[in-house]
Amino acid sequence: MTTTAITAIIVILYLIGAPILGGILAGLDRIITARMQGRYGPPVWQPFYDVLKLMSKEKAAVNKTQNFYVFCFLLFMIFTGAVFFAGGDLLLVLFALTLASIFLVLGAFSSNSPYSFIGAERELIQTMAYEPMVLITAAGMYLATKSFFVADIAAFSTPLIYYLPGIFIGFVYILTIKFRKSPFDLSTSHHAHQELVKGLTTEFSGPTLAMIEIAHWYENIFLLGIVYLFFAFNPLLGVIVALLTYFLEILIDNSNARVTWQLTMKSAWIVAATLGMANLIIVFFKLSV
Amino acid sequence: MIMRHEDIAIKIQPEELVGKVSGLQGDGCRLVQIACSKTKENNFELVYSFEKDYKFCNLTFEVPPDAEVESISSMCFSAFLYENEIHDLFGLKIKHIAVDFQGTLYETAVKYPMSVETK
Amino acid sequence: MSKRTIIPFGPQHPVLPEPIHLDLVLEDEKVVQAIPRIGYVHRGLEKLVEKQEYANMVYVAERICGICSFIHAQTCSQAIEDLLPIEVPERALYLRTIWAEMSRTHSHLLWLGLMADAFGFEALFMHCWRLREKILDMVEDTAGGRVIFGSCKVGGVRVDIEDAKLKDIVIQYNDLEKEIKEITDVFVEDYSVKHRLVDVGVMSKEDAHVLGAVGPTMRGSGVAKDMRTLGYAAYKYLKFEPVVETAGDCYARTKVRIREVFQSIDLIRQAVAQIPGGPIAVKVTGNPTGSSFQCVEQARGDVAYYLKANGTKNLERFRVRTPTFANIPPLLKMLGGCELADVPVIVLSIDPCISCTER
Amino acid sequence: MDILFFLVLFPLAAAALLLILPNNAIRSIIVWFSSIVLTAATIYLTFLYFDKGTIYFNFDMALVNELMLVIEAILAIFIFAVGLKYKKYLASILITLQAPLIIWFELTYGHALRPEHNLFLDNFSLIMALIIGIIGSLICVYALGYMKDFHNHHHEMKDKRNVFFFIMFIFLSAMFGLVFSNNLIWLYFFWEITTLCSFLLIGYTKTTEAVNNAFLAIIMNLLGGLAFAGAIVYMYFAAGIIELDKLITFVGQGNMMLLLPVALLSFAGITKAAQMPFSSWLLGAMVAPTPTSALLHSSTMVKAGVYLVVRLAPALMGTFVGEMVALVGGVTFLLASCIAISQTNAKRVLAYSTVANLGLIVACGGIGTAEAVWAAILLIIFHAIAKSLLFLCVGTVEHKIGSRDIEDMDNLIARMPKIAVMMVIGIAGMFLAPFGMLISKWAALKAFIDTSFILVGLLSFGSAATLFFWTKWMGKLIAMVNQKEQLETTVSGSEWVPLYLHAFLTIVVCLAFPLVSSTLIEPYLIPIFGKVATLGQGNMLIMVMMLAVVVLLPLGMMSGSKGTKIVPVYMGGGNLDAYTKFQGPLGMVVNLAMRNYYMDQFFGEKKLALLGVILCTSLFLVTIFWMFGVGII
Amino acid sequence: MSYLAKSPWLIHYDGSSCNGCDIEVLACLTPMYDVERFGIINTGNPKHADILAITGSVNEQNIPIIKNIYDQMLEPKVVIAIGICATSGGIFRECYNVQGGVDQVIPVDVYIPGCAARPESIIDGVVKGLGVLEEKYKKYGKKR
Repeated sequence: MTTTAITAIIVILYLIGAPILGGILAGLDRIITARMQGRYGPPVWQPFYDVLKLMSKEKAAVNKTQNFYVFCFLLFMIFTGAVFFAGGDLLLVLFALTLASIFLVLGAFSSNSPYSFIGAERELIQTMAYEPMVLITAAGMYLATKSFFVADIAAFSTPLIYYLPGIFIGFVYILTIKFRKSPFDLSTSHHAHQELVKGLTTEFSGPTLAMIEIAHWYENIFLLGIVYLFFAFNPLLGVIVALLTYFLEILIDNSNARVTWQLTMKSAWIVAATLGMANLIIVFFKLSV
Repeated sequence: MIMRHEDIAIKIQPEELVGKVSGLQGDGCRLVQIACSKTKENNFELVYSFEKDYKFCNLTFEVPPDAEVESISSMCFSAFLYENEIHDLFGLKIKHIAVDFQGTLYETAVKYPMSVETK
Repeated sequence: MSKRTIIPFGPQHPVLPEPIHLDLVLEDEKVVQAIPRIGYVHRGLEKLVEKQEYANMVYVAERICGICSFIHAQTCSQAIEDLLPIEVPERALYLRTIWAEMSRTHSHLLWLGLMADAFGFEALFMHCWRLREKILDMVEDTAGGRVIFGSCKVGGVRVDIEDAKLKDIVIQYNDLEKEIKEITDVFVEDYSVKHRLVDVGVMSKEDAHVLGAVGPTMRGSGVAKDMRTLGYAAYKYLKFEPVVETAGDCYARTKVRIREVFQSIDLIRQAVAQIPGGPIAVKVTGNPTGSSFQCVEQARGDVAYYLKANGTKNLERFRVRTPTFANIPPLLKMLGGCELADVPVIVLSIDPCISCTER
Repeated sequence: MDILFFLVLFPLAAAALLLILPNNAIRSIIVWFSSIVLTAATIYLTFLYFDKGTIYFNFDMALVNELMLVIEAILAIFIFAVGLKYKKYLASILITLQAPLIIWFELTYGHALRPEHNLFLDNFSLIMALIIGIIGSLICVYALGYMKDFHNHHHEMKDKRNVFFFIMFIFLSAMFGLVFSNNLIWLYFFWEITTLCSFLLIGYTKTTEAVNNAFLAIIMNLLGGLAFAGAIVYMYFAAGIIELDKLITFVGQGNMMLLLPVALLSFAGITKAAQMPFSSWLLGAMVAPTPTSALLHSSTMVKAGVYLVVRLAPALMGTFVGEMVALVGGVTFLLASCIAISQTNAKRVLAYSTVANLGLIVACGGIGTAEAVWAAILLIIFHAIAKSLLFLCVGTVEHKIGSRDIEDMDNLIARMPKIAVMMVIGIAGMFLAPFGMLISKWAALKAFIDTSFILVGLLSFGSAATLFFWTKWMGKLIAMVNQKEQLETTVSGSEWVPLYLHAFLTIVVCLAFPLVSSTLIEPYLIPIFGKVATLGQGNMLIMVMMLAVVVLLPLGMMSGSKGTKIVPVYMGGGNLDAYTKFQGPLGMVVNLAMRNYYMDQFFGEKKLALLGVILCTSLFLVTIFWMFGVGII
Repeated sequence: MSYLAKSPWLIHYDGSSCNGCDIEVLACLTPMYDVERFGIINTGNPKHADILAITGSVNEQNIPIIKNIYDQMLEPKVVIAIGICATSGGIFRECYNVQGGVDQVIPVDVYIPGCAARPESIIDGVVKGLGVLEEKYKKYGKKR
């Protein structure tokens, strides 16, 4: 088989598999979370029930343009993952990811509703908080492998984690923001009782909310894909570490209060500037000598 | 525990109120509550309860329904809520409340419900 | 152009279990002004005295609030007993104390859970409420109700708790104490929790006094005052000191309530150890006269009852000043200059009970 | 060669006409006509020379040199006098330092000077000429409508539109001269003219604030001018040359002594490009009428600064001076982007963003590799178009809503739909994939990664900050309240045409970016570096993505809402109407208000600007010490 | 068939209640009763909710609030009145400011008695509500 065909198969697998896998992970998340809280928790298929339920609800929006942004969010989130799993340029992937997130934020802005608005502002703060670390991760991977292409990075024979331990920790740190897990679930929270009601997603309902959910599944799989890259020299280990990371995030979620946006931003930038940059410098000199 | 109002009540004249309260404040008393009730003569009886070191004292006086009572919220800020409440429920006018809700603290179905016949 | 954001906070809002509205004026997320609007729960039950006989007012009082229910009933009974006047048997006083303290422990655990929820720590919320259920089970076992106990009446209490059951309660509380300790340690020590509580919503001792704060809100600011010291019910026979913290922030108020949970458990132990035998109620005859002023320590602070009777079956005035009512001016003070994310934390730090406030 | 002269002289003629014929109708005709001619001429120039490589013109005429000398002397006297009049003695002092130096130099050695090539033309000059010709002309046309409105809003001011247009066209002429000059004395001459134009236009309104800011600008630019003059004199004495191309070649051949003029010229570039610590003049320049901001202070004149630095890139590459220049750019990019977060005035946001992007270009120039220069030129192109579009939009909006505060622009999508869409295009063009500036930033990141991890860090953090302030602005624009107030109807035609064309260009240049790169930029890079840079396979994907967005945006808006019920927004149940009012306390009806975050405690202007001044000044000092250390000075 | 019954999201609004029923609604979420087992989530946002659970009676001031919340919920939706106050006004029926049960303002589908309503009966009532929800979905589907 040609590499193109293999790439095509992987992308198709991603397009079909990611929401299923993402949904199951979300279901497991809810069960594990429930167990950590001394509860039994919903069935593992619950996220799918939720999305299917949302699909059968009435379509509504506060204005005509709002749902369009969410559609773009979903579209570009899928696109991001597709380019990633096709082995494309990591920087392009990250820029597409940013574009996708911006669409969600714009959707919230366009609704002009107080809690959406604050959610949007906070989402932007979060984006600003994690963005440097994400770019540094890509830069670190490039310095270690001399390529920005995911395919080359994945095929790199030495364990990437060996070169990039600091960047890995930094990335897991900001992954908490991306997964919208406590302590960094500022803009919108999975759980009911937040000062922002539902923040970013307050004005999205029914099928539109279902789109956001699905986009998150795609996003989560893609993010775990980046975690996988650090351990890609051994695919099985890569998958295990990705799952362990997800479990770790659930654990963090359940053992922390939500922190303020100030601390979120400060700490994410400090982590990026210390762990990330230090690791980058070491790799830069170690590999250039 | 027996705490009859009669035992701790100090009857005063309405115009003495501000002076007495400021005196109690100076002694380090804190405002516990302000209660209003209607008497048989359709007057308003006001009870200002103060406390210091678990000792209570109730300043009480009666005013006719159309009287205007001076607010004590300039001395005890927390009195503003009681005074607004009394105004909204009884219709007793209270002057110079620090934060005057102008009758919107409780938007009741019946105006001044404690002073009129209700369902 | 001012950079001020104006948003409605409530009346329907998931962090507020009860409807209250705050007009929040924000700069970035800093609250520069917070104006409350209340009245969504106002029923007007102070006027029910015209329709209910004095003995039935206990039931109404119990339903002023479903969390403070028992102590409302107790205070109301105390006031009416004061007016009649009648002497309540010792055992009934002890039982009232035990129930009151049980109600305090369940209320504080409930509050700890809500607080955890307000700062986004869901697991902690769940565990607080998991333990609270155990207390509710004991309440149901002894009084018959879960949140509305229904066991207090004028002249004493409605049901007795057998001595064996009392001992069992102590045993259960001993176990519970350890479990509660595990959870409260998280409140006291966890970094992220402290980050959300320390130096948030600070109120000085002077402000607490001037603004008329009550209960844990006041004691968190260093004012050592607890109306149980007045010695009503069986408190005159029990040993305890008011719990005080001095920092005046949300963390201090949380610590006050945590320590009060253990204090209450200790009081229950003392009460069970000392409870005398005898009748649990006396017959109530006659109609009340005169007026009574009662001040009793609830979980949220002191409640002040002012009852006026005129010798008929109906009271003339039934006036309740609830702890939250007194804590609203301090709350407004605390909210100035806080962050939006801290609004629910600060609002909850006074343990608001709006249905008490508005009656 | 004739067309070069035409491009320099034609705007001069137009300027002269505009000055002496202060009739509105005639002015309008002249401006439209000259703009069309200029645009056509630059396009014609491009077609003529884009595949010819570098062409040198050995044009030499003593008269021209003498004329320039006379004009320089007059300008010096003028600046000296104005400095005295307004008691800005620093300006007078600076001009008395540099003008006599250059005049003395020209009088004593000028006749001995026989530069090999006074003029030249390569693809970089062509790109600059295209920007000046097309964007510049469009802005001049825009200024017709804008200035009319401007004077309608400001009756207290004397209508000096003839002077305004005169300076604008003089400026265009000078810019053309600047990018075609190889003789540094000529370059210096045009450089000083642009400085003066900027000075006059900033001070156009003659308010105290305007005058102060005009002097701030000229003082900082004169500092650069002084360095420029010093560089010329030093070069002549050290190596006997005054040509740009020779300077670069000589440094390339290892003449380290010539790093000093390179450093001095870079310093001049940095002042002109308003890098920290000199960024404050550009902020102050925002008091000028908006077309000035668009033309001089974002798309062209400040670009002259980075033009010089990027020109010098081959000389800077791999040197310590280059690294320091790059760091000044990088630090400026990060800090200016951060400060922009704390700004609420739209023009100041644009100004800080300009400073930041110029910083990025300077950083690329300092790095000086093929990839970096490629990124730098892309940045110059995309930034010029998108930023000038944004300035023009803000100008129009300001006149219609009476405010240039971003917070007053909420719901613009309903009030001024076309302008709002154009602003969204402009903003997207500034930071979002798949638009131009992001492509350039991407290129810059790839250029930095092999050479400087510090710049990678600065870029990562800086672009995160850019993302914040652009998106929140965009959010304000697109916030929808179904409100029917229309403000757009009175915008004049001479504003619409440039706006539309700008928006069109923003998108088309993105689409045509591979073509631009292969026909205009790569031919410039190959002779110098022997290689080109690309973004690789990702290019194609990014193009597809871009197309998708451009097509989907309008389509989705129209079709996506079928069968959707429109419901009120959530206000905690307290709604009094669907969108804006809720029941407040004290019986009040409260209007919702939503204001963006400015995060002063993190991104406060004072704190960060001070930090920038300290950091960049120390970088300068380090460079000077280094040059002492290695014996260049 | 729809998935409404498998994923009912709930919004709780406290009318003029005494808190008794409110905390019992909250208690349903917690480990002892854990309604998330049935996919029930207590969302705070009317736009996400399928079931409006109201505790307490209606009074003068909360009538518009309840109407607003109800109107902002999307079809199909169900209203559950929890506790005797929400059903009829209960012990406060005779208060001057109490207008009676929730059905004075919006149509109620399920009434849950009790003072305070016990968590078990609340869960039972919600499950009853699911049937109504499914029916409404069928009707609503026809309209669509």
